[in-house]
Amino acid sequence: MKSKLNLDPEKVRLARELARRAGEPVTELATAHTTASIERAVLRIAGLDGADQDGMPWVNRLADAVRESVGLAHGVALPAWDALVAGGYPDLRTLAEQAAAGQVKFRIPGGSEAAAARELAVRSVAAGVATIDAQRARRTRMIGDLADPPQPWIYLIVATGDIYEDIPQAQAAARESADVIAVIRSTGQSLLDYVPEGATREGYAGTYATRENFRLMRAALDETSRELGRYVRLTNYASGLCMPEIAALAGLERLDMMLNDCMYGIIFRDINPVRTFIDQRFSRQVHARAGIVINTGEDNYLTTADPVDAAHTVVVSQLLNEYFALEAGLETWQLGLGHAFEINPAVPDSFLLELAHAQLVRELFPGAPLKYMPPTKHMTGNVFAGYLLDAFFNLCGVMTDQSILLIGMMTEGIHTPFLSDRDLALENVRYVRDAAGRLGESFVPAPGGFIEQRAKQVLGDSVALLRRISEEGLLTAIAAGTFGITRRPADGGRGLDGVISRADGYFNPASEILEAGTGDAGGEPAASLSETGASR
Amino acid sequence: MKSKLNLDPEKVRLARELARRAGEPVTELATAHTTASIERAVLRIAGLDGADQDGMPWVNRLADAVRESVGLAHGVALPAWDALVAGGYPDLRTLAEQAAAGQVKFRIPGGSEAAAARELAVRSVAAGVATIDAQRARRTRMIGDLADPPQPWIYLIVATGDIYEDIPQAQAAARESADVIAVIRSTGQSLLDYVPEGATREGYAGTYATRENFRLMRAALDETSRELGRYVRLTNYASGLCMPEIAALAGLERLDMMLNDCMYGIIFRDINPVRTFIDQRFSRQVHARAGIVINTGEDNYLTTADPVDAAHTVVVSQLLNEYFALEAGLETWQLGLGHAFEINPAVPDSFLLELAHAQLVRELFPGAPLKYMPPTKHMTGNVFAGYLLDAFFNLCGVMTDQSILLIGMMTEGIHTPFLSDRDLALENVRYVRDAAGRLGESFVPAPGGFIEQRAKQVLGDSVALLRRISEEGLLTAIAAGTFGITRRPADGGRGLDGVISRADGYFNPASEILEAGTGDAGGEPAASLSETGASR
Amino acid sequence: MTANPVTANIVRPYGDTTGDGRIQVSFTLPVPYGTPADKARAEGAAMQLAGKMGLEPAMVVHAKGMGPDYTFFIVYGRVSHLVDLSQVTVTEREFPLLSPAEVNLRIRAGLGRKLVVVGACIGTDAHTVGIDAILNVKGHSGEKGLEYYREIRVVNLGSQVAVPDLVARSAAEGADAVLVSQVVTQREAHITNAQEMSAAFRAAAPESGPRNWPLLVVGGPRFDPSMAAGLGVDKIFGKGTTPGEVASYLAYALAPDSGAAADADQEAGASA
Amino acid sequence: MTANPVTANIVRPYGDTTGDGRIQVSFTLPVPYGTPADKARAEGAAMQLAGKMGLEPAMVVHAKGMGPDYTFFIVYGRVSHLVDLSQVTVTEREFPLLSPAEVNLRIRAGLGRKLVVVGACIGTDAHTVGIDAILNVKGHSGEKGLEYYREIRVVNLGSQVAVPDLVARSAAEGADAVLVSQVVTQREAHITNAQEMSAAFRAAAPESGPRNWPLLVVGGPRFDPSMAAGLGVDKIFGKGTTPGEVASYLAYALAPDSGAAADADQEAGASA
Ligand code: B12
Ligand code: B12
Ligand SMILES: Cc1ncc(COP(=O)(O)O)c(C=O)c1O
Ligand SMILES: Cc1ncc(COP(=O)(O)O)c(C=O)c1O
Repeated sequence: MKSKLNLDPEKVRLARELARRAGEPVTELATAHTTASIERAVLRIAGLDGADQDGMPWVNRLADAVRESVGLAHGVALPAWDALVAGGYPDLRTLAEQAAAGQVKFRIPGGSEAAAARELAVRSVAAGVATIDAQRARRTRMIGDLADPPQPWIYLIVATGDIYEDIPQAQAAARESADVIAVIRSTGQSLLDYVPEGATREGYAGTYATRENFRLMRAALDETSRELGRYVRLTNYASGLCMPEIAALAGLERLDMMLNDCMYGIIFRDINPVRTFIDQRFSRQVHARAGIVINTGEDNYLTTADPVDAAHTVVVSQLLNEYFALEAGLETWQLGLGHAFEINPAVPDSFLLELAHAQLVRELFPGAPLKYMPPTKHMTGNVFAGYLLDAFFNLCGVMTDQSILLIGMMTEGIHTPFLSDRDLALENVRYVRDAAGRLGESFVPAPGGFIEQRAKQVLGDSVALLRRISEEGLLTAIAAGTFGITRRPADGGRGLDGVISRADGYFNPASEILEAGTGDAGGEPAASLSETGASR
Repeated sequence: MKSKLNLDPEKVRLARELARRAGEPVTELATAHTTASIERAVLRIAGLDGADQDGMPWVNRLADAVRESVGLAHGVALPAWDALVAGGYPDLRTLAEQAAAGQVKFRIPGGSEAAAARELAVRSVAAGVATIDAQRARRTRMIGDLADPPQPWIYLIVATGDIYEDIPQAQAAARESADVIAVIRSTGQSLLDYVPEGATREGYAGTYATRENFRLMRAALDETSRELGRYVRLTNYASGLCMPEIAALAGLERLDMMLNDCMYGIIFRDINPVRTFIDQRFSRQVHARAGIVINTGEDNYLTTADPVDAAHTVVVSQLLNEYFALEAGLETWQLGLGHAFEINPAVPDSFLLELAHAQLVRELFPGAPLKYMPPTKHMTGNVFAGYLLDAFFNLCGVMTDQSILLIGMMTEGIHTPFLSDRDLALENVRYVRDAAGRLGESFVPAPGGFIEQRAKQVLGDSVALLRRISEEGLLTAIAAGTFGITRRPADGGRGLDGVISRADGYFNPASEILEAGTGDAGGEPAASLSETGASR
Repeated sequence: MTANPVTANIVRPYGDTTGDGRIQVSFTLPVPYGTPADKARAEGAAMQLAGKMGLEPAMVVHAKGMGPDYTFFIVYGRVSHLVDLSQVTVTEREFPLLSPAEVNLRIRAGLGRKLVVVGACIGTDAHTVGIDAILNVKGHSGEKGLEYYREIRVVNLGSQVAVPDLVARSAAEGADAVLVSQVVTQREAHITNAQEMSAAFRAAAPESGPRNWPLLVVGGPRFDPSMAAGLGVDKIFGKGTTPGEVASYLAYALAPDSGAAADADQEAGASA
Repeated sequence: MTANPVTANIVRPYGDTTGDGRIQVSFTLPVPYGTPADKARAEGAAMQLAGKMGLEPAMVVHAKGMGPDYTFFIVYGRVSHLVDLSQVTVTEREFPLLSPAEVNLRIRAGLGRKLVVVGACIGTDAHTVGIDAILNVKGHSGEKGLEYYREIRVVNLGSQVAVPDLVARSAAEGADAVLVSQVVTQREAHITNAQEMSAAFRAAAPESGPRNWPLLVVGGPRFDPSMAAGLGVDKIFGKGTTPGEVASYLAYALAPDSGAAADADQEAGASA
C-alpha cells in the first residue's frame, strides 16, 4: 500500500520500539502472576461445565476450594488433578461437587504424584484445546464452502437482553447484509467474578455472555450462513473479571471475533490494572489458538476524552495493544485494532480530521483488520442528523479502507436499537458502500495539506507520549489519567484479590500447550484475511 | 484551475465550435421574429402596469389591440407611441384603456411621424432601463455594504402558493443559512399568456410570479439581508409563454437570478420551439443588462431520461445554452448552467458517476456559477434514505466546487416542503459544508481510473451528438426527442400563434437600447462573482 | 371492496421487544423555543400532543426552534393502541391479471375491434412520466405499455390538457376509455381536477338513456384506490401501477368474457 | 409544579400552512410484507394504527418488509388534535440560580461549614460522564463542576457502586447530599435503581424522629424531572443539566437563606 500521508518510516519504527519498551515490564508482571479467572479457564478448557443450584459455576466452586485450602500460587491444575487421582473421582464435575461440599482435601503434590497429576491435567486440557482446534478448522471449512464476504465487514450489535429475541434480530440483520453480529453483554456482567450458565432472557441493555448463549447464537448464524451462502461471524466480549474464561468459551463455541483490550477493563470498568494485564495475556493466547480476531477498545477513550485532543492516545494504545497481542502469540491478521469517528460535528473540518485519523491508523497497521467505530457521543435525539453523521462515518470507513465497520444507529442517543433502526442503518451503509466504495482510489490527501499535516501531528504526539510512558512506566501513566482521562492507580479497582503471584513450580497446562504453538498450522483463514487486508 | 480529469482541450474547443454551429441558425430565426410577449415586455419596461377589472394586464389589452388592427410585425412600439402622440393621450395606461374600449385607431406611421413615435418610445423605454440599471447598482451597493456569502451558495425553494406564507418561510430559511431563495411558481402559470397582477395567495404547488409578489419578497429579503449582514438573493422563473415580460419585471424589481433556459419550455411545457427560442433571446438581453444570473434547466432532462445514458445530453444542452447566452450579451459569470444528481442510487458506483459528471461540468465551464440540483426522481417516501441521498448530493457539490447548491428535501417524493423539511435540509448542507467543505483539495480522480474514464466518455458522446445536431439542425433534433426523451416538433406546442415575422422597419426600442450595451459599465458584481467562481 | 377474512389477530407496534408498542413521531408546533420558559412550555405542548395521539409514556428526544415562532420536535414513545388485523379491509383486485396476448385475445373476442384509449395529464399538471409509463411502449417495471398491445389504440394527449379539450378529443377519437394522471396534490388539486373531469364527461353525454361516456380511469401516486366513487370515476390506480394491471382492467371492464354477465362497468364500453 | 398561566391558546401542528395539522410517524408492525395480499394487509394495518392515533387523512408513504415477519412504515398525515397551551403545566425552578461565589457565601452563612456531597453511578451503570460533568472541576457547558466550589467537599465514588456501599460511604463521609446518576434505562433500570437507593437510605435511618438521611438527588438524560416523589428522592435533574443549577439547588435546599422559612426540603439538611 502506497502511503498517502508521507509518513516517516523511521518515526513509525521508533513508535513501535517505544511501545515495546513500555510494554515489556508489564509482560514480565503478567508472566509472574496468575489470576483466579485464568485458573478457572484452565478448568473450563479441561471440560468442567455447569453450575450449582445457586447458579455458581463448578469452576468457581472448585477453584475457590483449592484456593482456600492450598492457594492458587501453584495453579489450580496441580492440586485439582492430584485430588482427582488421589480421590479416584470419575471426573472434574464430581471433584468440584465434593470440593464444594468440603469433602476434598487438596495438597501441592511433589515427585511422581505431581508428575501423574500434570500428565492427566495436560491430557484433559489438550482435549479441550483439540475442541478449539476443531472449531477453528470448522470455521475454515465453512468459510471455504460458503463465501467469505469482502471487507469492509459490516458489524452489527444486538442488545435486547433476551437471547431468544436476539436470535431473530441477528438473523434479520445478517439477511440485510451484516457480516458480523455482536451480542452486547448485560451492563452488570463485567463485574461478576463468574460466568453465568445457560440460556438467559433477563439482561439489561445487553444479554449475558454464557456458553449456552454462545452456542445458540452460533448455531443460528450457521443456519443463516448456509441460507445466505456467506459465513456470518459472531462476536462477544472477552472482558471484565472473567476475561480468560470467556476467551476459552469463545474458542470452544467457535466465536469468530472477541472484544479484548489490554486496558478497557481498567479504564471503563475500574478493574484492577495488574489483574487486567495478566488476564489479557492468557486470553490472547487462547484467541491466538482459536483463530479468533480480537477487537481492541480505543474507541472508548474518545467518549470520555476529546477526540481531537486525545487522538494520539488512541494510536499509543493501539501500538501497546499490538505489542501485547503479538507477544501473546496473535498474528497480525488477528489484530482488530479499534478506533472511532467521534469528533464533534460542530468542529470545522471535522470530516477531514476524521479522515486524517482513520488514514493514519490504516497506514500504521496495514495488515491489521481495523475495526472502526461509529459516532456515539455526538448522537443526539435528532435522528435525522444522526443518520447523516453515520453516513459520513461509513464514508470515512470506505475511503480509508477500514476492515470492519461497526454500524451506527440513528437512535444511539436514545435507546438500544429498535429492529427498524438496525434495518435503516444497514440501508445506510449499503448505499455508501455501493455508491462510494471505490472512492478511496481518488482520495489523495493534498501533499502538505490539512489532512497530511494533521496525521503527522498525531503521529508526532504519539511518539512523544510513548517516550514518556516508556520512561515513567505504563502503570504510572494509567494512574495519571493518560487514557480516557480516567485515573486508575495500580492498586485500585476491582479484582486485585484475584491476582496471585506464581510460586516456583507454578503449573498451567493450558499455557504450556498454548505457548508450545499450534499443532495444526494449516487451514486457518489467516491467508485470506491478511490478503484481503493488505490488498485493499 | 488545474484539470483533474485530463480533458483534451482540443476536444473541448471542438465541442464549443459545434455548439455555435448548431445554434447560429436558431439565432437567425430569433432575430427575424418577434413575439407577443416580447412586445408586451417593451410596454412593461416603458412603465405600463396594472390590469383591467378581469385581471387582464393592460399590456395585453394594448398589444392585442395593436395586433388586431395593424399586426405586430413592426413591433408594438411604433403604432403605440404613434397613437399616443396622435391621440394626445397622457400616458400608456390611458392609451391602453382607450384601446381596450376600441377607441384607438392604430397605424404604422412613416417619415417624421415615425421618427417622433420612435423618439418618444426610446425615451420611455430608456427610463425603464434606467430603473433596471438603478436596481443593478443598488444590488451592487448592498452587496458591497453587506457581505457576499462565499460559494457554494445555498439555494432554497419556497412553495406554499401564498406570498404571505412564503415570506416568513423565506426569511426563516435565510436565517438558517440559505443564500438564495426561489419562489416556485404555481403549476399553471407557464401556460398563461399574461402575467397576473398583484399580491396572490392562491397558487398550486407554487406562488404566481407577479410584479407585486416580486417586490414584496425582495423587500422582505432586503430587510433580512440587513439583519444578517449578508445579501440574500431572490430567484424566480423567466419561463413559459411570458418569459420576456417576466425577465423585464425581474430586472425592474431587482431579482438576482432567474431560471431561464433555451429549451425547458419546449420540452417540459410543450411550448412551441420557435416561440421559445425567440423569447429566450430577448429575455437574456434583459438579464444581461440587469446583472441577473440565469439558471438553465438541464437537470430536468434527467427526470425523464436516464441520468447515466443521457449524461451527454446535459453537456450538449449546456454548451447550447452557453452559446445562446453569450450571443445575447450575458457574461460568463452570469451563466448558472444547471445539472443534477439524479442517478438511481441502486446503480453500482453511482456516487463516482455523479462525481465524474459534476467535475466534468465544472471543468468545461470554469468561470460559470454552476447550479447543481439535488436528487428528486429517486426520492421515495423513505425520508431517511432521502436525507442520506441529499447529503451525498451536498458532498458531491462541495467536492467538485459547484457554485450554487439547490438544497434537496427529504420529503421530495411526498409533498412540497414543510417548514421542518427545509430546516433539516439546511442542517444537512451546513454539516457537509463545514465538515467536508475542503475535501475537494484531496479529491484527485485516479489517473485513467473510473471517474476520469467516465468523464471522457461523456465528453466524447457530447461531441458526437453536437456534430449530429449541427448537421441535422437543432429543431430537428428536438423534434426527434433528443432532450429529455420528449419529442417536440417545430410546428407543435403552445404559443406558435404568438410568433410574428418581423417586417422591414420592425422597431423595438428595448432591443435597441439593450443591444447598444450597458451605459454604466462599473459597479456590477461581475468582478466579485467571477473571481469567486474562478478562484474555487 | 371486500373485508378479507384474516385470522383475528391483535398486534402492537414493535420496537425491540414483542408488544412494546414503541413508535416515533415528528412534528412542528407554532410555539417559540427561545427562553428556558419557552422551551419548557414548548416541550409540554409536544407532550400534550403526544398524549392525545396515545403515546404514554412519551419522550421528547429532540426539540429545535426554527426562527422565532416555530419548534420542531422528535418524540419517541409507546402507544397502547391495538391493531386488529381482522378489521383490516383489503381491496381485492376484482379482475384477473392477463398477459398482453390474453388481453389482445379478449379484446378481439369481446369487442371485435381495437380498444381506443385516450390519455392525458389534465389541469395544470405536467407530470407525464407516470401516464407515459402506462401508455408508452417503453412501459414500467419491465412491462411494456399499452401502445405495445396490438388490440389497443393509444392517443396520448400529453400534459396540461384542459378538460373541455379532453372531452372533445375523446369523442372525436371514439374513446372507450380515458386515462387521466394527476400527480400534484397540493390543495387537493388531484381531487378537484378529477371531479371536474368526470362531471364534464357526464355533462357532455345525453341526459337520458344508458351510460354514454367512456370508462374513466385516473391514476397518480397519491390517490387512494378506494375513492373512485367519490371522484365519479370508474377506477383509480395508485403508486407503482404497472401497465399490465391497467390493460387487464380495461379488458375486464370493456371486453367482457363471452358468457360473463354484463355489469355496470361493462356498459361503459357500449358507448364506443 | 405550578400551572404556568399562559394566554389560552389553541394550536395545531404546522406542516407548511397554519392549521394544516401535518405530522410524521414511523413504526414497525409484526406483520409480513411479502405477497401483494400481505402488502395490502400490512398497509391497512398501518392505516388502522394511524387512524387510532388521530391521523385523518393519513398516507403510508413508505413500507418495507424486514425479514419475513416485520414491516417498517413511514406515514404522513393530518391530526385533528388541538394543543391547548393554557393546559401545559410547566415545572418552574423553585430556587434562584446563583453564581459560585453566591453559593459559597450562602453555604458559609447558612451551614457554617463545608457542604459534603457524595456522588456515584449506582447499580451496573458505568456511565460516569454525566455525573463527572456535574462534579469534576472541568464541569459542563462552560460551568465549573462542584469540586470547584470552595465550600463544597466532593466525594466521587465513580461507577457501578452497590447501593449498600453508597449508604455506608455516605454515612462515613457525613454526606449532606447524595448525587446519583443513572443513564441506562432499558427495562426501566434507572427507575428501579433509584427507588432501591432511596429505600436503602430510608431503611438505614432511625425509625422515628426527624428525617435523618441526606438530600437525595438523581440525574440522567432520560429522567422526567417531575417524578421525584415516585422515586422517593428530593430532586431530579434531566438532560443538559449544568453544575451551576445543581450547586444552586444544593445551596437552596441545604443552606437556607437566613430568615427564609424552613420547608420540607431544608429539613433534609438538618441531618448532616
Ligand atoms: C419528474 C418530476 C418532475 C418533472 C416532470 C417531467 C415530466 N415530463 O413528467 C418536472 C421537473 C418537469 C417537474 C416539475 C414540477 N414538479 Co415535479 N416532480 C417530479 C418527481 C421528481 C418525480 C415524478 C415522477 O416522474 N415519478 C415517476 C412516475 C413513474 O411515477 P408516478 O407519477 O407516481 O406514476 C406511477 C403511478 O402513480 C401510476 N400513475 C400515474 N399516473 C397515472 C395515470 C393512470 C391513468 C394510471 C392508470 C396510472 C398512473 O402509474 C405510474 C407507474 O407506476 C416528483 C418527486 C418524486 N420523487 O416523486 C416531483 C413532484 C411530483 N413535483 C412536484 C412539483 C410541485 C412540481 C412543480 C409544480 C414545481 C413548480 N412549482 O415548479 C413543477 C411543475 C410541474 C407541473 N406544472 O405540474 C411535487 C408535487 C407535490 C404535490 N404532492 O403536490 C413533487 C412530489 C415534488 C415535491 N415534493 O415537491 N417535476
Ligand atoms: C459515553 C457512553 C458510554 C461510555 C461511558 C464512559 C463513561 N465513563 O461514562 C462507554 C463506552 C463505556 C459506554 C458503555 C456502555 N453503554 Co453507553 N453510551 C455512551 C454515550 C455515547 C454518551 C453518554 C454520555 O457520556 N453523555 C454525555 C453526558 C454529559 O450526558 P448525560 O449522561 O446525559 O449527563 C448530563 C445530564 O443527564 C445530567 N446528569 C447525568 N447524571 C446526573 C447525575 C446527577 C446527580 C445530576 C444532578 C445530573 C446528572 O447532567 C449531565 C450534564 O448535563 C451514550 C449515547 C448518547 N449519545 O447519549 C451511550 C448510551 C448511554 N450507552 C448505552 C449502553 C447500552 C451502554 C452499554 C450498556 C452497552 C453494553 N451493553 O456494552 C455499555 C456498558 C455501560 C454500563 N455498564 O453502564 C445506551 C443506554 C440505552 C438506554 N437508554 O438504556 C446509550 C444511550 C447508547 C444506546 N443508544 O444504546 N457508554
Ligand atoms: C474493548 C471492549 N471490551 C468490552 C466492552 C464491553 O464491556 P462490558 O461488557 O464489560 O460492559 C467494550 C464495550 O464497548 C469494549 O469496547
Ligand atoms: C429552467 C426552468 N424553467 C422553469 C421552470 C419552472 O417551470 P414553470 O414555472 O414553467 O412550471 C423550471 C422548473 O424546474 C426550470 O428548471
